[in-house]
Amino acid sequence: DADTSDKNVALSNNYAGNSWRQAMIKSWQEATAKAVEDGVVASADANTTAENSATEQAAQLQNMILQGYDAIVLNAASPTALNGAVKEACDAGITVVSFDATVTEECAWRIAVDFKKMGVDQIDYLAERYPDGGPLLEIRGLPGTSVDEQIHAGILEGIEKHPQFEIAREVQGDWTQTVAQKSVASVLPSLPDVVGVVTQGGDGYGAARAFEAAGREVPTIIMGNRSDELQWWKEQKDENGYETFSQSIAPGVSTLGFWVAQQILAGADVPKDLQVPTLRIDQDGLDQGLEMTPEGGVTNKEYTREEAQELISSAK
Amino acid sequence: MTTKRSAAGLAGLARSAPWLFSFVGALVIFAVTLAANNWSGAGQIITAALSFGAFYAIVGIGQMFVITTGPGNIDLSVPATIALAGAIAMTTMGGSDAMILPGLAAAIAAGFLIGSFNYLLIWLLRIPPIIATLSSSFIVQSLAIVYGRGLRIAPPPFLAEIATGRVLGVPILAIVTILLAVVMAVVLHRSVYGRSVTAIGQNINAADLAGVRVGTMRFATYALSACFAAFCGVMLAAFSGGASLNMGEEYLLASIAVVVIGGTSVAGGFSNVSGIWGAALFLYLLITMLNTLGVGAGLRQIFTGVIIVAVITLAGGRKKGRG
Amino acid sequence: MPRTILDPKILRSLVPALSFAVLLGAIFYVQPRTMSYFGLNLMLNLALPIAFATIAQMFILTVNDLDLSIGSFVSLVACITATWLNEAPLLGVVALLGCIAAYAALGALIHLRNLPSIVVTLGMSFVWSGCAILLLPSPGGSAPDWLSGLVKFRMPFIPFSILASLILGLIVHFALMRSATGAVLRGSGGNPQAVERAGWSLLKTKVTMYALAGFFGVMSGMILVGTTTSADANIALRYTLFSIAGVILGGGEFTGGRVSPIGAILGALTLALVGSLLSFLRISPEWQIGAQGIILIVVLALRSLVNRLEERQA
Amino acid sequence: MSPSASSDRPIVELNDVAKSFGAVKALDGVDFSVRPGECVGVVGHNGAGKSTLMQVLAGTLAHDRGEVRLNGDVVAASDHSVARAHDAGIRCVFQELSLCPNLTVAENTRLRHGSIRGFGWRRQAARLIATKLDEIFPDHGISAGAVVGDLSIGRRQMVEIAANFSATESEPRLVILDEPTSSLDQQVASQLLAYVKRFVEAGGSVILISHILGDIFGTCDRIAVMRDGLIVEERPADKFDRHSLVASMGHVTDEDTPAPQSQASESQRRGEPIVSARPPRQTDDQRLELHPGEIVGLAGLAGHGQTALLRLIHNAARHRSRYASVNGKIAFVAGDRQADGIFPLWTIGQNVTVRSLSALSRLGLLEKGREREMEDRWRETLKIRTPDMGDNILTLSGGNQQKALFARALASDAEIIAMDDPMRGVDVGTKREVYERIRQEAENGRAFLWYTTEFDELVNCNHVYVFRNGLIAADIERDQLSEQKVLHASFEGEAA
Ligand SMILES: Nc1ncnc2c1ncn2[C@@H]1O[C@H](COP(=O)(O)OP(=O)(O)OP(=O)(O)O)[C@@H](O)[C@H]1O
Ligand SMILES: Nc1ncnc2c1ncn2[C@@H]1O[C@H](COP(=O)(O)OP(=O)(O)OP(=O)(O)O)[C@@H](O)[C@H]1O
Ligand SMILES: [Mg+2]
Ligand SMILES: [Mg+2]
Repeated sequence: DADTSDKNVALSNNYAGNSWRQAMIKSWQEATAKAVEDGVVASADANTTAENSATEQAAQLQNMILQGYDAIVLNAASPTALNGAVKEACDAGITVVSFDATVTEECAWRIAVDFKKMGVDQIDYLAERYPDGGPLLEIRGLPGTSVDEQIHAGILEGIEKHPQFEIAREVQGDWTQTVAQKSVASVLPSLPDVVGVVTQGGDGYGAARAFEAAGREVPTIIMGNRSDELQWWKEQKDENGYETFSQSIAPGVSTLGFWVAQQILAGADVPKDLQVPTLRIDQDGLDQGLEMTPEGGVTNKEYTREEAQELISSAK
Repeated sequence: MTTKRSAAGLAGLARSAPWLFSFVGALVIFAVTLAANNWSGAGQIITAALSFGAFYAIVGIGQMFVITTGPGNIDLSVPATIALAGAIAMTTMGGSDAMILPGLAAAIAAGFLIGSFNYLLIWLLRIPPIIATLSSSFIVQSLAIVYGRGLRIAPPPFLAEIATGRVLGVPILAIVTILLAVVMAVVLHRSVYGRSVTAIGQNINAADLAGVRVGTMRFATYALSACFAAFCGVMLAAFSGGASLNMGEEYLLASIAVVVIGGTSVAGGFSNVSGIWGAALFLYLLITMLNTLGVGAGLRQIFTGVIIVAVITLAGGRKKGRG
Repeated sequence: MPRTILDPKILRSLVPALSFAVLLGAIFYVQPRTMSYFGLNLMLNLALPIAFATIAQMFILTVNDLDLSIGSFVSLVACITATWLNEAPLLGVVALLGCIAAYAALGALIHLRNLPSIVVTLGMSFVWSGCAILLLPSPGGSAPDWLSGLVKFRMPFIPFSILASLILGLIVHFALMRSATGAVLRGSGGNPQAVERAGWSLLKTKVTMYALAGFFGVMSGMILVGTTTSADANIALRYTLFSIAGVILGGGEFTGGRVSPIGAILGALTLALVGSLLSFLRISPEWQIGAQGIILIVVLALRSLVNRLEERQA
Repeated sequence: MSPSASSDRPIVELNDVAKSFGAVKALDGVDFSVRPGECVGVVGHNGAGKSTLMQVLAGTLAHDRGEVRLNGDVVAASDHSVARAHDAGIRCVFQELSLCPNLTVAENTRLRHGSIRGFGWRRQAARLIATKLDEIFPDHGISAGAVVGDLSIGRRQMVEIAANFSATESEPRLVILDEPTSSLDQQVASQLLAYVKRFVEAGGSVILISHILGDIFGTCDRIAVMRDGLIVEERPADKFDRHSLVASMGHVTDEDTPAPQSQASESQRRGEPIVSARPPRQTDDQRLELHPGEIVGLAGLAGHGQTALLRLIHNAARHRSRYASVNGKIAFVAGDRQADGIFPLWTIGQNVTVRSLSALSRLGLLEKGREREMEDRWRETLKIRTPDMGDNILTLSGGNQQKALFARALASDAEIIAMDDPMRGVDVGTKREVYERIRQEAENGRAFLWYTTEFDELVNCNHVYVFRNGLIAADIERDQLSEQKVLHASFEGEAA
């Protein structure tokens, strides 16, 4: 491998307002601090915009180009709206690696999560639990974003596969606990008894509280690896054997982005599209999952250089 | 002819009781929701509306005093204050009932400091309030991130009980907030402070010459707004099981919306508290109605907007003075 | 009193330019690489649509109103541009003209029913967003080639964004500040009653101003898509606050029809530079948001300095 | 203004015109006409309906009943508009100024004249207004490029007057001046009146409304007296004398009683002053001093620093100031009531009590009963013409609004009352009562700082400071006071 000790890498992030992103930044800072100390790279700054907006992030990218970074690791506000800026970065000879919310620009690398599969898996799980099917409540994310559309599409696909299920009602949760709680509460009076609640991550606990507040039995809510969700699940499990599963992309995936960028800089031949599995917690793994989850945070896993190399070679 | 007269009647009503329209709007929407729901679930809807409306009302009251002090006065630091205060309260309380009061005090104190800082920018640096509060909201947001790193700490059980509990089916929080609204209505209409704020909103220059303590009153207003936002942050964290960094986001527009839909004049100098509750119920019931009707995200937003514009158009504007 | 450069009145009108220059100087100092055609272009090309949105907001502020929907409106325009205008240009053009007409109609509604603009535009922001989501449920679309070609056009010597801002500023300045009609339009913000008594129609002025706002909103959305090459329903939500802040930074006021087009554009560019300076300062991420606030405050403090000077001389 | 067959036809003619605002009958069947080449004076108590009548003439208010004829043609109430009146050559200088403060003088001129447009309009407008200003007010010192908001109220008034007298393609035939001199000092006012005479001699017509009877007598050919929405008397000016005019306005006519010597006047200047101030730019040690029970006049031409010093003193009462020390509570009576006085959304009562909020409250809460009581007491005392103090302040006529501002200050607990040319637009009868009231209050120990542009008011003062260029130019004891001296100091500035 070529030496990357004189290379400068940067993280470009579009939102810092929730615990997942905070954990993501923290993982980046911890992993890269060590890498810089070890002399793997020269620097690895983290940048985040003040507000969740594609235009602000595009401006941020353009500024990063001016700063002369060698690689930019990117969690994108929009899969397409940053393409112009990403292209400019590529043209300036910068390696761009996108993760979590990826970009479609061809010159960039993508460490993608199969969001669609996240949707399908939820229905598959419910089909196992409730072979007879039944009505479902769907909590959507932020309208107009691609992750929301992809997970939703996955859920629809799952329902096609298991036509005994139907979406009784769909509410908007904006990926924000308090908003999800309010939306669910507002729909409950008119909601038939549902067997399950399908979610996009981080909305489970709010939904559970809304059901409890309305004095209704809590259906099977798919969780999103937040510690309050897991804790609630554990309480319920101990009390009445409540069963569900929980899945999310690990915030530590930012470190994977870092190592992949480092490998590319080091001259490794890396395919443009890489897949990273979601972190899934099942009924049996709940205790172990709780261990991987910091108090008040999100279940996390940080990646090492070796794991990145493994992922790359398996993708070839 | 009759339509003309009834229109005049409506306008007259809007002038004498500007708060009425938000309640009427809420009522109509409530009726539509019930009809769509086969006339069932009324109690549950009202209960939920009262508890979620309470949060809108709390921030709305603080924002109302700010807006009353004249055009260009809006507190944009409400969301950040909610996030920081919620985090401070939950951390200080650490889930223990004994620490509820200190935690609440710490959060309110933080609110007071934020409000003071806002006014400091407005007064000392003469920064227009909207930009001053926007700038300080960035700083507060950073503080909230540094302070809590977005980690959620569960509220003490007793506080959670207050935030979610009910007496005779009425949420405790709603009762507290209604009392708060009554007190603030008295403050607005009957106190020296309320009069002074209304005077400043109409003509700050004349207020100064009429002996109103302009500086002190504006300071109090920004501090009050931030304290209310802080209180909202604490209760929101208690209600939803912990503070999160983005829990205040929806209150940026909502706090302004409840004030203006409630009949307060954006041009300042004319406001009322009861309309805030009407508007808060209206906004929540609107979500309920659209969710009950099962409308998708795009249409839901369009309906929300159209209904807001329709309500304000029916309520009509305030007539101007002597021509 | 001789009018020197230190005359506070003149100094005051120079404040936006001064803030801009100070910030630019700071950026050049921190990151000398920006001091080039390439650098300036990269830093400012995303400021161009903001400048247009700011001008749109300025028209509304001129008649003592406030537009809380401009961000969602620009987003909708961006969605229309990236879909219809690209695939079915005729439909796209009609839709965009419809958007401008809708703005004009809003102005008429607000005037005729004497409504608070804040509530109406707040409601409309939901409407625009909803339309955008229906049109483009997930990000995508692509800019018409002629549009991205236009925006990416590499002028010799002077970056396109700077030239375009300059032209925009001059055109609006002459139209609003120097023309005979402009005086009437501004006057209806200063003292509507007087304008009415002089025999002008306030309805017409309000409709004109809203239509202009709609027009510049449409321009903003189109240029935005030209730069980013695609759109999403939330792409420009930030513009609402940015545009208000830009007008105020540029020396405008919320009431009384006191605005400055050139100042507003400088305000918009200044806001964009705040973000750039931030990236170059390498602040730790948790403080980056706060630093943006601090830079804004520092820039604004300049205003108060000049105000103080003015007071002392008064 | 070519003389034609129709030259003697009235420009405007009203028959039995009525206008009500709710229960208030502002006009109750008025017959009135103006012919070319005459100057008609309109007088009447505050709230008599003068401004309302003028608004009907100018097309800004639609009448409820009666007939309006412009140049002989009947105009229906629904058809009457500003544009219509404008075409007929009618121009109106409203009592509450209607200029756009954010525009320049030239731009405001353009607003009045639709025909100024196209390339070079600014220069055209600037030339138009500058010429007219030069013609009416020589050495006015107003630049056409100045922003109106930066001008003093007097200068704004001058601009508005000049803009209305200036002619483009349509010439002014009838100019309505609603209390044009109330914000002007005497010199400028006499320039205006001289111009009005010239304008009328040249064939134009003017309606002049004023509470300063000297202006009316010296300028008008005919005088109409209004009372309670009616024209009660209308005669050629030389058929009136001061006495009969005041009597027909409904005021008691014991007007020639000289200003009684206040008893306190000899015992003045001893002890500590409660106000001691000097203008910031004053270089000598000339100071303004005010003792309890004293009425101190601030004289000089308008805009020479009197208002600024009053404001400085007002602020110094609450903050430390290098330039003034104030030992007592102070209340302010604004002269520019739109900008500095009125709270437009409030009732008359609230406008009166705002200065006394703390006094009317217990534990921070206002006591409604006491507030009501204060409102009603002051309505009586100053005869504010309104059916209900709970009505909006803007329903009052201009003079009555001014009375409400007076009531605000007098009702307060302030020991010092600063008055910024407070009699603008107040009618003769009320003025006399207010003078009397001020003297009484002074005897009871209140101190007054009274800026006025009318010499007649200075005789009420124990001591007069004359201002020039922002400085105190002269300091005149009461027994040495003469118009000559004040004028002299206003212009030459030699200390008397
Ligand atoms: N006449 C005015 N016009 C515009 N703004 C004013 C006016 N008076 C006060 N303010 C606003 O209030 C702020 C504080 O003013 P000031 O320092 O006079 O307060 P203050 O009078 O000392 O208050 P207090 O009398 O309660 O002690 C000013 O910076 C300004 O923002
Ligand atoms: N818009 C209005 N609403 C209600 N009442 C009004 C309105 N305009 C005028 N009035 C009333 O009509 C009457 C006549 O007012 P007007 O302004 O014509 O008096 P005026 O003779 O001009 O008095 P002044 O000498 O004080 O200017 C007053 O009683 C006034 O209160
Ligand atoms: Mg003060
Ligand atoms: Mg009048």
